[in-house]
Amino acid sequence: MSGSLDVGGVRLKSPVMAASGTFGYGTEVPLCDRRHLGGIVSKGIFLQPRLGTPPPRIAETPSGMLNAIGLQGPGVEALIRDYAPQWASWDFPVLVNVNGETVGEYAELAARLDGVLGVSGLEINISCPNVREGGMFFGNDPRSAAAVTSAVRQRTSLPVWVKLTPAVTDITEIARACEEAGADALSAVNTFVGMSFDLQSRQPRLAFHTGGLSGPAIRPLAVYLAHRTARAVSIPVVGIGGIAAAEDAMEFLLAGCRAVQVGTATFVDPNAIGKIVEGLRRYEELLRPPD
Amino acid sequence: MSGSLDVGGVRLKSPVMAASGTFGYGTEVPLCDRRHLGGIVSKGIFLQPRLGTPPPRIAETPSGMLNAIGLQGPGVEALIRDYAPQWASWDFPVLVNVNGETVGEYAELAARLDGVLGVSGLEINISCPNVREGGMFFGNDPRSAAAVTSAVRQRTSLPVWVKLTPAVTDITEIARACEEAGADALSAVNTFVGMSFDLQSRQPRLAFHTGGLSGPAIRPLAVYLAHRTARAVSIPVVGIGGIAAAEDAMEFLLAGCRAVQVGTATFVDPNAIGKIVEGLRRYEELLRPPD
Amino acid sequence: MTYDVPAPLVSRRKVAREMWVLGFEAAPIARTVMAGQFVNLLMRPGPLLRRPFSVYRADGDVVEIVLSAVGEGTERLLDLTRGELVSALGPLGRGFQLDAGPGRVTLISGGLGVAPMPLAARDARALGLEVAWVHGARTQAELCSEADADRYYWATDDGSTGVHGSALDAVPPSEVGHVLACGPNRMLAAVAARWPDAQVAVETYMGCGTGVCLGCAVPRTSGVYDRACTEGPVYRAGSIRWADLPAHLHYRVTA
Amino acid sequence: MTYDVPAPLVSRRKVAREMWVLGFEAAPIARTVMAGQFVNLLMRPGPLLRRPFSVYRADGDVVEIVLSAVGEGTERLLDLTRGELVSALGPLGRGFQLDAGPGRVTLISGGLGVAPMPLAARDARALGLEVAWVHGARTQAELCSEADADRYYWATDDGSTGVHGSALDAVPPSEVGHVLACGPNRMLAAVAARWPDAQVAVETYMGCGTGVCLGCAVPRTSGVYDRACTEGPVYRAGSIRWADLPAHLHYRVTA
Ligand SMILES: Cc1cc2nc3c(=O)[nH]c(=O)nc-3n(C[C@H](O)[C@H](O)[C@H](O)COP(=O)(O)OP(=O)(O)OC[C@H]3O[C@@H](n4cnc5c(N)ncnc54)[C@H](O)[C@@H]3O)c2cc1C
Ligand SMILES: Cc1cc2nc3c(=O)[nH]c(=O)nc-3n(C[C@H](O)[C@H](O)[C@H](O)COP(=O)(O)OP(=O)(O)OC[C@H]3O[C@@H](n4cnc5c(N)ncnc54)[C@H](O)[C@@H]3O)c2cc1C
Ligand SMILES: Cc1cc2nc3c(=O)[nH]c(=O)nc-3n(C[C@H](O)[C@H](O)[C@H](O)COP(=O)(O)O)c2cc1C
Ligand SMILES: Cc1cc2nc3c(=O)[nH]c(=O)nc-3n(C[C@H](O)[C@H](O)[C@H](O)COP(=O)(O)O)c2cc1C
Ligand code: FES
Ligand code: FES
Repeated sequence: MSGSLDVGGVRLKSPVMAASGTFGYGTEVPLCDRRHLGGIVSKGIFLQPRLGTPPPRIAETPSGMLNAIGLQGPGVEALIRDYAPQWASWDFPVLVNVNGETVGEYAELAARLDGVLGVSGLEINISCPNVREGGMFFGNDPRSAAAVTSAVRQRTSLPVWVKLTPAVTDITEIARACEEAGADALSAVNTFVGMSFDLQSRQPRLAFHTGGLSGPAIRPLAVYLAHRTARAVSIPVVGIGGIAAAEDAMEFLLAGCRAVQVGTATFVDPNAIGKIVEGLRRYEELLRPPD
Repeated sequence: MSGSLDVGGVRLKSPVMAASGTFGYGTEVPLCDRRHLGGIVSKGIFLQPRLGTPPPRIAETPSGMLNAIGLQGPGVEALIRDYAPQWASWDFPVLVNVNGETVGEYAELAARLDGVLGVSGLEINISCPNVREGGMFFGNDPRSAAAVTSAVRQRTSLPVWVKLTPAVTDITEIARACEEAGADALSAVNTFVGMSFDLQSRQPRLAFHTGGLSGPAIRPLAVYLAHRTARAVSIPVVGIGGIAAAEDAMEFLLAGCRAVQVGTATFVDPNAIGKIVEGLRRYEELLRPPD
Repeated sequence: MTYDVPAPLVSRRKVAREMWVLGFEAAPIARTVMAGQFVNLLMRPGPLLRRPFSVYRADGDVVEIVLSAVGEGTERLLDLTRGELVSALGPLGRGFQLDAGPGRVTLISGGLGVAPMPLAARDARALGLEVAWVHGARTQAELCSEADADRYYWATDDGSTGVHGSALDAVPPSEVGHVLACGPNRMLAAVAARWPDAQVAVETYMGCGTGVCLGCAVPRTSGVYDRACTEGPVYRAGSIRWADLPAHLHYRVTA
Repeated sequence: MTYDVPAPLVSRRKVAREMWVLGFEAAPIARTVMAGQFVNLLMRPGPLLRRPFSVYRADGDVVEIVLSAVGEGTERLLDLTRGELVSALGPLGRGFQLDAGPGRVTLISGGLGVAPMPLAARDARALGLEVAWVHGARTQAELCSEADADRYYWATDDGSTGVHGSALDAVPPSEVGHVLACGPNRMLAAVAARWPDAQVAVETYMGCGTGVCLGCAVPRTSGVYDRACTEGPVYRAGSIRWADLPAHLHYRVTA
């Protein structure tokens, strides 16, 4: 697994990246062996600053966690001012996770980030509510997923990755739509919508009521969706979901992914990614095509 | 939780039932305190006997398990001959989980079971591949889900429950279609399709490649889907997914379900249902509407 | 500087009904922790995420925490046998800020809110400050049997000992210095109403403890949410929108 | 009759490199188990599902199993401290069927396949049968140091002791009686080819162990799949479609 690789126009230092929203802006996580980082995807950003949702924002579930952060963030201008300059000095690529409430917002954000030093690519988060279509996720519908993708594609010269929403009837339909709309790679998958109730209050445990499920619990679902996606498109697929060890990353690579992203595992062990990359050395021969 | 209740035309002895495929035909499970059983749903049956899929059929995942049994079963005639007579002597209801590869098969099966002594109702498993439509699940599409439901409805006087497929973009669309087509209740939800790879063989761990994910891992996803379903329809909803303790059952009841089904937990503890019903006593007051 | 060290359980003692102090060997943390900071503990086998605990005492190479069993994680911790390892991440967060004496600090703790107080008393004394400690619990049996201050005052909800009422009711006007408080968030809200300049250690759910998940949101009067694990867990009492901060842990005291 | 009992670990000993025997107090199971039957053990904390193990020995109130660490469940079992509880469900499955003597049984085991043999020897003797035991492993250090038969024969893949080859190669023609075999499925396939009437104890993944999940499918020559936990785990060797039965556990022997 040593040696860098090209994934959808981005030069990764290793096949293991930090997933959006689980590594901040790359400046926070202590104790992480950065030599092993394939690259990072920054916390999801909007054009404008966002407060985020009220607490409680997270709840633990069996082998997983629900989160409803509400994409809290400083907005794109602060990101360009405060973080991009630091990124420019790092030896691994940083992709920006771009979000919007309308196709226009995504496009404007992409345009603003185009050519910003330190930004190596964009990952479009299409698991955002489309305010124009009754709050349905852009990623739930091939047409709106494609609309966002091509709008972004037209406004940037940066590599464009699209991060797929898992809870759809047929993910290959969405994947192909994004590929045709000009995506350079697909990230599969985002969190699954879930809910949990607190018995004392009889209310949902999260103030936002629903949240995104992440962690080992979703791994078999994510491996399946990443596998189907990889078979449906010819652009590279980056596997995401419940990876906590080299063996887990291997499942996604065997499923046809070119690289992986690690999220929740970094909360458990700040150096999870470093350990995964070291562990992958044991499996290098497995990755050669069978003879 | 003591005292029986009516759910979609079936008189349950308690709000906790055994889920299809996890309690056989009700004759196998040892050590289960049957006084507490609200009712059981028999292993899924087809018109004809089915061999099932080759092993390995199950694989454990974090807080969950994948299964691909392939609906192995003796066929409806053997079920009527060997099991129904025993069911007729039990003091809790037995629903038969009906399956088919075409709408016609479902309907014929329903007709054959109509009026059979010992059968208290039918639960339609729409998570079956529709051979006429390229193997897509009936439950993935409102039209085919409704078609199966009304076909069964027309051929039986028994209560008809429809068991929903979870991995769809909008479960409420399917739920409403089934309600309009004449369902008396909805069971939410079936297993989620997942996949896991074995590193030694580089192959999927299941011979069938993909399998259904069940167990505590899916609970937050199932609670969310059951909650959305309960708000979308006026017929009762029976919550299913990862219930292993009274607290878990309570989450589904707070989410708007009238009863629940327990599956995988019975594999872990043959008397899981008995313990859950006893545990629910602690929460009776919680179930009274808030004042 | 933050450390992640394998920390063996080295000691365990009971300090009140259902309330225990556990000692873990974690030298780099024990040597650098400041009052009000916390450690994030990982148990394997155990729940997926780490569990945050204020440092109760730090003695040589040993970090102590005080806890009761409220769920899976705390139960696992109390089931640990001597020598069993946890992974200890810390010290984390911003602790109490104290100016050098002369002067007086008033420690107000409710139930498990005693957690950060022994270190606070230690640091205050080192700065030449006089320390008064007011501690409240539901009943006598639930009062922490360990205290370390120049003067103590007790309060119990049932009046079984000390003042009949909450810790706040037990603060003698004469003793009010710079207030440091910890306890259920609703007790801290009452502290804020009376002493806006008090420093309070709050609790939230935490996903990471290191500032990346934004799960530990604390609503500030400035209108923003910030991170209990990074900007906190110690805040100026008057700077928090208490109505928007969930009560969380069901401490065994009323405010 | 099946029992589900809380079973404390009472003993532990090493019988080969990386191979251990654990004893659990589970009186009703110990008193009723027959050779070839198994127990399904639940560990908390531990993996979601139970883990099945053949009963190695049953002595008074104690049930013994023999195992090596191959994954999370077996690692948890080997980490248990004396007195720690597991939930033991059993006895489960159909064991070896033996007719009364005079006569001779030949036990053939590969690696961990030794598991059901001590009970098989016990029951065979009780029926007045003569017992010969042929045991194979990769190397001398991995041969189970305990054996209980009238005559023994060893085999090792590397020839470090006994016959250089598999357990099958080590069976003296003179010793062939009614064959009872256990080991990796591919070794059992070889047994079936030579002695179709042999009784073999097979392994599959198991979801429940009680006959309801159909996860433990065993492909029979009759064309059907049946349940290792209920109709099995002991079968007539000739009645199984070996090509369709996964190798599963990577036993440390070649067939
Ligand atoms: C900075 C900080 C310092 C803390 N210091 C201490 C301490 O010194 N002693 C101590 O006993 N506890 C302390 N806590 C709370 C402690 O972290 C929780 O009690 C623990 O995480 C519960 O884990 P569990 O698995 O046992 O319970 P869970 O099963 O996770 O939850 C059980 C109950 O505890 C509540 N809870 C869970 N996690 C938290 C949390 N992070 N904050 C508040 N409530 C929670 C839940 O609402 C639920 O009612 C602290 C929390 C924080 C954020
Ligand atoms: C009837 C029966 C009797 C058994 N008796 C013994 C025994 O006496 N001693 C012993 O050491 N083992 C025995 N096994 C196998 C034992 O159950 C598995 O080794 C155990 O379940 C592995 O659990 P794990 O969590 O450690 O490994 P996992 O993490 O579950 O798997 C690790 C490895 O073990 C394999 N494996 C897991 N479960 C099984 C299974 N049920 N059958 C076959 N391979 C499996 C997997 O393919 C994988 O390679 C028996 C199995 C059965 C069905
Ligand atoms: C606290 C938290 C915040 C997240 N924020 C974002 C985000 O801003 N944008 C995004 O595309 N995905 C976000 N995700 C999803 C993760 O990037 C990842 O897809 C998901 O957590 C599954 O991976 P994991 O199981 O390894 O955590 C977030 C996940 C968590 C847990
Ligand atoms: C081994 C196994 C077999 C199953 N067979 C069926 C079936 O025949 N028909 C059906 O509708 N659901 C079947 N299910 C799904 C369960 O009824 C239930 O919906 C699912 O397991 C989620 O509940 P749980 O998490 O409590 O197990 C099966 C589940 C398992 C694990
Ligand atoms: S706990 Fe993750 S940011 Fe504070
Ligand atoms: S293990 Fe479930 S039927 Fe055999």
